[in-house]
Amino acid sequence: MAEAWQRQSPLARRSPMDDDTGAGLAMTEREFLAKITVRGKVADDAIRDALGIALPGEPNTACSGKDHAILWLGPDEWLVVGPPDTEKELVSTLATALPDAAVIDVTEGYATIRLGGPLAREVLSMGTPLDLHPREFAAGAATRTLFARTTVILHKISDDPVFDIHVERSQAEYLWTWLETASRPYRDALR
Amino acid sequence: MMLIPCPWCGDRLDAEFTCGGEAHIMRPDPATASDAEWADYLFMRENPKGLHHERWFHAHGCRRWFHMTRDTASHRIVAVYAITESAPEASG
Amino acid sequence: MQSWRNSTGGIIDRSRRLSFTFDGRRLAGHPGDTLASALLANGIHLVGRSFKYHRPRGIVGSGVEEPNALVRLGEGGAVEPNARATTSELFDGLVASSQNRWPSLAFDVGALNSVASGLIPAGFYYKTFMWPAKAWTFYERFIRRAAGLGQAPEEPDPDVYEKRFAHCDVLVVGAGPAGLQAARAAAPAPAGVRAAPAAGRSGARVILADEQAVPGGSLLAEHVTLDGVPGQDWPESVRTELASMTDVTLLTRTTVAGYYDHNFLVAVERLTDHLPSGESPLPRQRLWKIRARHVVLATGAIERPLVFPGNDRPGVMLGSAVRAFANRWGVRCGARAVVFANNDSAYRSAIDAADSGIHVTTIVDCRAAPRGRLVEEAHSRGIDVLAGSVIAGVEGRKRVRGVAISTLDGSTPAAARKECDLVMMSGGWNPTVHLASQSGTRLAWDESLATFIPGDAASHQTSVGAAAGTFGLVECLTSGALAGTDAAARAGFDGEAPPVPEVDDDTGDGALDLEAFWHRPASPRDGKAFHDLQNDVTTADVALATRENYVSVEHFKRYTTTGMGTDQGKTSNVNGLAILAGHVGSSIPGVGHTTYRPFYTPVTIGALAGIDTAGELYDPVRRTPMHAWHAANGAHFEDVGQWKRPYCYLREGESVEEAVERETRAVRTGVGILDASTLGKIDVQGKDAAAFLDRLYTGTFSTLAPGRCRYGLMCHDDGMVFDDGVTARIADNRFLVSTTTGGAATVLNWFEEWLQTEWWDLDVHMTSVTTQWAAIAVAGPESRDLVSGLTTTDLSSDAFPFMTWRDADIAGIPGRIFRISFSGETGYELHVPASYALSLWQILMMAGERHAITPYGTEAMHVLRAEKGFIIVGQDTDGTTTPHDLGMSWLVSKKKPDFLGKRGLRRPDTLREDRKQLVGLLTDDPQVVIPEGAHVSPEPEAKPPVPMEGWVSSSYMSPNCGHSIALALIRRGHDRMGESVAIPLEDRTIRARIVKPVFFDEEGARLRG
Amino acid sequence: MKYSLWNLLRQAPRGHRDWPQAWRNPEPKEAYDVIIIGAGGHGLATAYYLAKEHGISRTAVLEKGWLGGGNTGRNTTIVRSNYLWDESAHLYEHSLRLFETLSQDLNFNVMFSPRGVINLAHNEHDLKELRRRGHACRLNGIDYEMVTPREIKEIAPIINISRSIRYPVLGGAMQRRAGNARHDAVAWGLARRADELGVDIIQNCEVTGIDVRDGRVTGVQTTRGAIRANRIGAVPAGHASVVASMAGLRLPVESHALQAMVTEPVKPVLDTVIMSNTVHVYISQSDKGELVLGAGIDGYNSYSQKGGINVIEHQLEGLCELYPIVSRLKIMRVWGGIVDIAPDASPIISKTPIEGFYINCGWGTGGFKATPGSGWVFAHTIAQDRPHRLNEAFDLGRFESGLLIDEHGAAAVAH
Repeated sequence: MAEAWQRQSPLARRSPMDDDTGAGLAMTEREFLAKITVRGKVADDAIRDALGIALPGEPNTACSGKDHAILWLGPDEWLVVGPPDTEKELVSTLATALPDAAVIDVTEGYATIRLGGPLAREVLSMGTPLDLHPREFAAGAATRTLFARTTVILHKISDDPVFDIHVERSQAEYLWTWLETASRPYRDALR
Repeated sequence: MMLIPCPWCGDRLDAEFTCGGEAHIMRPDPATASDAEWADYLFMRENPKGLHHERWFHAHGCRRWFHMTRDTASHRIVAVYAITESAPEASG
Repeated sequence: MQSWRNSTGGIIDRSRRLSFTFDGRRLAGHPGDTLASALLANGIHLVGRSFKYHRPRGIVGSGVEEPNALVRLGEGGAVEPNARATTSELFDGLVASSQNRWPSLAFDVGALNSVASGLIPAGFYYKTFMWPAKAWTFYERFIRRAAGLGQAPEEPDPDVYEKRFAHCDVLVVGAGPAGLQAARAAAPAPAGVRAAPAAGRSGARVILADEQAVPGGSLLAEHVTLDGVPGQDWPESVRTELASMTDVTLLTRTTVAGYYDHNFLVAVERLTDHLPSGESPLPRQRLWKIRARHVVLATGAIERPLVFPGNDRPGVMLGSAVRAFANRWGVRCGARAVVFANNDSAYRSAIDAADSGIHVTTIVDCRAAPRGRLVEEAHSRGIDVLAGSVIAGVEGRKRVRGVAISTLDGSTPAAARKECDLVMMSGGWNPTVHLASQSGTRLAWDESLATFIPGDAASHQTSVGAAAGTFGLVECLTSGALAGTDAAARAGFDGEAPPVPEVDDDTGDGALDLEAFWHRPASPRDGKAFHDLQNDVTTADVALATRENYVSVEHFKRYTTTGMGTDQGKTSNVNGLAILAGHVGSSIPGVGHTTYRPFYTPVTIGALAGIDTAGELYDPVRRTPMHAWHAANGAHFEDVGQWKRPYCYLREGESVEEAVERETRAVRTGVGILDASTLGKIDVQGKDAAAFLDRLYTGTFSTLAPGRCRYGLMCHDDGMVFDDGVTARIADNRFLVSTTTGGAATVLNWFEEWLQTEWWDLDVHMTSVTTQWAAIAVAGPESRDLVSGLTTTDLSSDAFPFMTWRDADIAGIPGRIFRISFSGETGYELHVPASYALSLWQILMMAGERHAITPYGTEAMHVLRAEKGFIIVGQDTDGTTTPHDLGMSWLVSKKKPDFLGKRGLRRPDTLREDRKQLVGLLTDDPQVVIPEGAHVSPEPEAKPPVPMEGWVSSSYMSPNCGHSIALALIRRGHDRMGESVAIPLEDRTIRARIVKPVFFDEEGARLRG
Repeated sequence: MKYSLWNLLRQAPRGHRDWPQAWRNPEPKEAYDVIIIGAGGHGLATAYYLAKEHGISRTAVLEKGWLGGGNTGRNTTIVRSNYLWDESAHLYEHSLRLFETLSQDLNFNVMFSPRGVINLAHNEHDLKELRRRGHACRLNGIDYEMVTPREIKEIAPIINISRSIRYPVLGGAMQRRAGNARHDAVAWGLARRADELGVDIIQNCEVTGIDVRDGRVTGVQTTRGAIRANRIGAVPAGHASVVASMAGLRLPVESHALQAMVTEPVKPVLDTVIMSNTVHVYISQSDKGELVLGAGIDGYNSYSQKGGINVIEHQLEGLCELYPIVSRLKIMRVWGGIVDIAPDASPIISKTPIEGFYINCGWGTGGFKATPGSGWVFAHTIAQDRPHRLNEAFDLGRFESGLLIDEHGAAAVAH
């Protein structure tokens, strides 16, 4: 029976949204990214040794390396994001490196939407009370925040208006529909 | 729509938080507390008009509880302090 | 023919013609027009009927203050009732009609009210319609029909709306001269022009919002030059300047309507209301929710009408409005005008009106000796000035024909009669203090202006310009610039005030030289004098309210309805207060003022709702990974919290009841599968995890061995049950807690609250894994057979007993198997990572074909658990139920020194023996199902109130028992086994016997077998 | 002068010159038999029934602002009695019956309009709750009927009963005898009648202290001097804790801002009152034509009479799907009141540990409907120094003994 199964990502039923004009909005699901919650006492050195990147110590920030990003979510909570299909090894690496912390695989618990394009900030501002001006929310900023009727983890991944949004799996379709609907008039206007 | 200074995340809209009501209510020893003392702990509240020490939870953010002193009439926020701390004296 | 339109002047585009209709009449106007200016250009003054007396009413103002000219705009679903003609921009094809009249505007049957007006003074309805008793509903029907203004739409709204948050350092409200200067000053300068931006920062972020289509405010209605540029053009040059700056947002057609705590303001931007429908794909309106570090309120001022008999006749207008129509729109509001004034600004209006071609014959000035340059200028235009005089009456019904003038002291009544078709009234100015007041800023009385101005600011805000009672243009420009610099500085940015433009203003320094005139007592024969035009409130009503002691300002407002119309009293409040003060012999500040509440002008519901209204966007629909399969296979869904769960799966031709019965049977006879993914799951780990759970649950988890599961109840500290579920010990320091579907978030927050606020010394961490793991319950006598085919794990009862769990490969998927059961059958709950769940479900369905596997929904689950007497928190409990009431004392630890609820369970009323306790009920007639929620009564035949001693919480026809079953909470129920009870219904009484709440496999052989 | 059509007719030609004051503005006396703190509807009703039913008219009603200015003048005017628990049902039913004849009793038209109140169910759980409440109401003699979506649509054509909306209407429960009344008129009518019976209503008189000697009250300190009385009934609504603290008491209530709003007036579109707990929407149409909408409470303690816009937004988001025609109507005015909420969402009408000091509070979001009933039982409690059968269960002691009257289901947000 071993090969009978298939994995289905939370937004497998939605087609990505392209930004043909380059003036609008692109939206895709980033499937199966490994996502690990780390809670408790975490030594910066241990993380550096394990993943080669620093542990974000400041609220509203993230540290990124080639393969991984670590997002500060709370004074004793981080989200480690890694390439697809690496969650098992990531859990074991982290659990070994961080004996005093709780390391929980939440890969399947969250969906990740990448939103980018000139309209991205505007559309996000329709849902979150967070100030997304580059002065306040620059590349590398990350936080959990309110978004419309749900909670998201927002991560600005570059100087360009490109964001990764992690949302609880069961609400992924809601968020997708919401972003699609909110941006529709502007996408229509670009047609 | 208050702007609440989360001790961790900084200023955030009040809708990201849950208010946990009056702070510094001691849970009495259940073995010795009288019915009246237990009722006092469970239900009785200062509910002042003016400065109020209260507990807040950044539910949509860092998910930390903290203390805040706020004027219930003007909604002015006077102090924010750790959940493990007792009320700052200056703020009454 | 726009016969009242001048051939030059104003900021309209005469090269284009826009066609529109009013009450079916086809008319024309120009881009730049409002509906009001276009109507007036066509000579139309009569636009509506008043609320109470149905008196003919004309356009009074030129902006948001308009009390009368409320019309219905649009057609079909896209209609808008009660739209102000004065702020509705004209577009080609606009359709407008008048309201509150039948059959027509010119002939309105409702005007009979006017004839009977003597009978219906303020508050008349409180004094009558009381006979016969209960007849009010009869009278009410007629009153309701007569009341109301416009007609609500009858079809759904075709438009969409949008909301967004914005953040800025400085928000400037109002783009008049003061606001424009404030924005220029606060805005970051283009590099090298003014102060360098602060280190590392680009400069202050500025939002400038104005309700009009173009910036400029009062400048648009005046004849001045700024730096040699006409005042009507200067704002456009500032707009260009601001547009070149980063981080400056100029929002036109945007009304800031609400001012909330900590400088959070709400504004509505009208994106497409000025366009023919379908021309733009953008939302109709956009709600801005703005957080500003500092707010500059440059909201201007609104001219005050004067109160005199007949002041509501069409053709009686605000002087400033006549001036605006002339200067901005090139429209003459009449041929022959009389001005009624108590201050100098009236003269500016008179002069501009005269210059626009209106024959202004007379200024009736209540001041004894008006003097100064403006007065002389009026004289020079041949305008008579009658000092110390007032208008004592107005002739004409649907249009002013003339006025009667008397001396102020009344010594010479009817001193003169002047023919005119236009009366311009000018009673001084009320600063637009609404937003300041909403923010909590107290208002102060300014004696020289005879009005309220903002007092000390309650938040980081500055009122400036006319909004602060400053009326000179140069002063407005200067103080605006200062306010802008100051605001930026307070937000942490250095700036330099922009230069104040050189003003060539031949109309004076803004001093009003006002002498307050509120009203002069007149006899009813002179006609009604209105201080509130929209709500038809007269000076006689004020007198009556005073006489009856409704003199507290709020009583006065409510009794007379002053200021309670759609205009929210913009033109009526101060006049009303002043007249009231006169009656009670108090000063106006002594009387006080009512509170300004949101919104400044009415806000469209659609805009406040945004896109979060339809279907899934109103509230997220949470779906499990198998949702699509359920939907494709006949699932009849129910809402459980935000989740959609299959209630049952309908086969073709099957009813819901039949499906539930089939599914219920299948689980007891073969095998069923249930999507249990929605149950809450919390990963709890840390050295003190066990101790932590011991404090939260009534039972004990520290004694649970890894690999085992235990059911637990959770109470609040008052001892009342609030959630339940099975907890598995994963490792010494790790547990997996399950919660009810609806309780997942609440329980996690409850855990966090206790950990962080009371027990922070414990080493525990919680993480929700509800959506990480999908769960499939496999239940039924053939469940072991089915599952064992998919895993190498030994499922035999010895190796894998009831209430244990194992890591396992399930069809090649790494997961966990829990030997737990809510159905009372042999059963397994399979947990796999969510993305594999749909596959596993399909594999099970395939592998289960030979067992006739049946997917079952929540209702079959409910029946199955009720057969076993398992409770559902929230259905068999109600917030007043203890574990003991549920017969679950065995779950309440006696050994633990403390847990949440322990002390609460020892209070006198929680210890009582006559509490309502959970029992089973078997009906005498086994085929009768008691309705859920029915109550048990010891005296079913009694007349109401019938005594009640409990209620039925769960009740089903059990196909497996072959009879109906019910769970009930009945007073002293545990001691009453075997007793017969009565359940009185509307039409019959059901008899039943109290039994233990378990109806199937009492020994649990199937569960454990 | 009696309020009647006849007298209106007689006054019309005289310009209504002869109507007397609706109530006096008396100076406070040195002492009264009873002092009522708070001239809201409940306080005025207490004074009225003390005089009418118990012959006690040496009463002062002290009001820090203007009579009827608190929650009495700020609510959405719903009157109903379809409560779950016997204790509540009996109390609210008594009040509803008093409402039915209140206009005649007071000779002041309070416009009680039994236009019916419908509670909507949007899921299976709602339906179960409504049915349970329905069975209880029937046995308590309170009219209550389950109505189908189609029946609801007939009664209120503007409602959307499509099954495809987020929270479809699965059914509802209707109390036909319920409805609404004009809130100001209730306060004014009670004030006028109480005043006629000799009660001194003293406005702009804030109580600043309560004098307690040897465990019993002796009077109050006010901004207009000291006033003596051996019996003091406090009915201060949102300010209950503030007043109780003057007597050294803590109460099991917390004060929150509750908002409501009206649209611009339109011609009649809705003839009944419709409430929904799940969607947090309740709606009726005033006689003036405004749609009257109740919002929820803010989640934090507040005495500001001003709530957050997010509560309003959420309200209207739900409204638009249930009543699609409202989308283009405009909200004219939003206001707030301070409601004092007890842990079991039931009121407290009780004696206190201080002799002669009585408290009536905790009405939360739904006190208006109880106005006459609350005054009636409170007057009895003060006059007899013991609760009436109808308010026995609503005493302070329940918080100690644990016998709460949990009306969260009935109350939720939508009173």
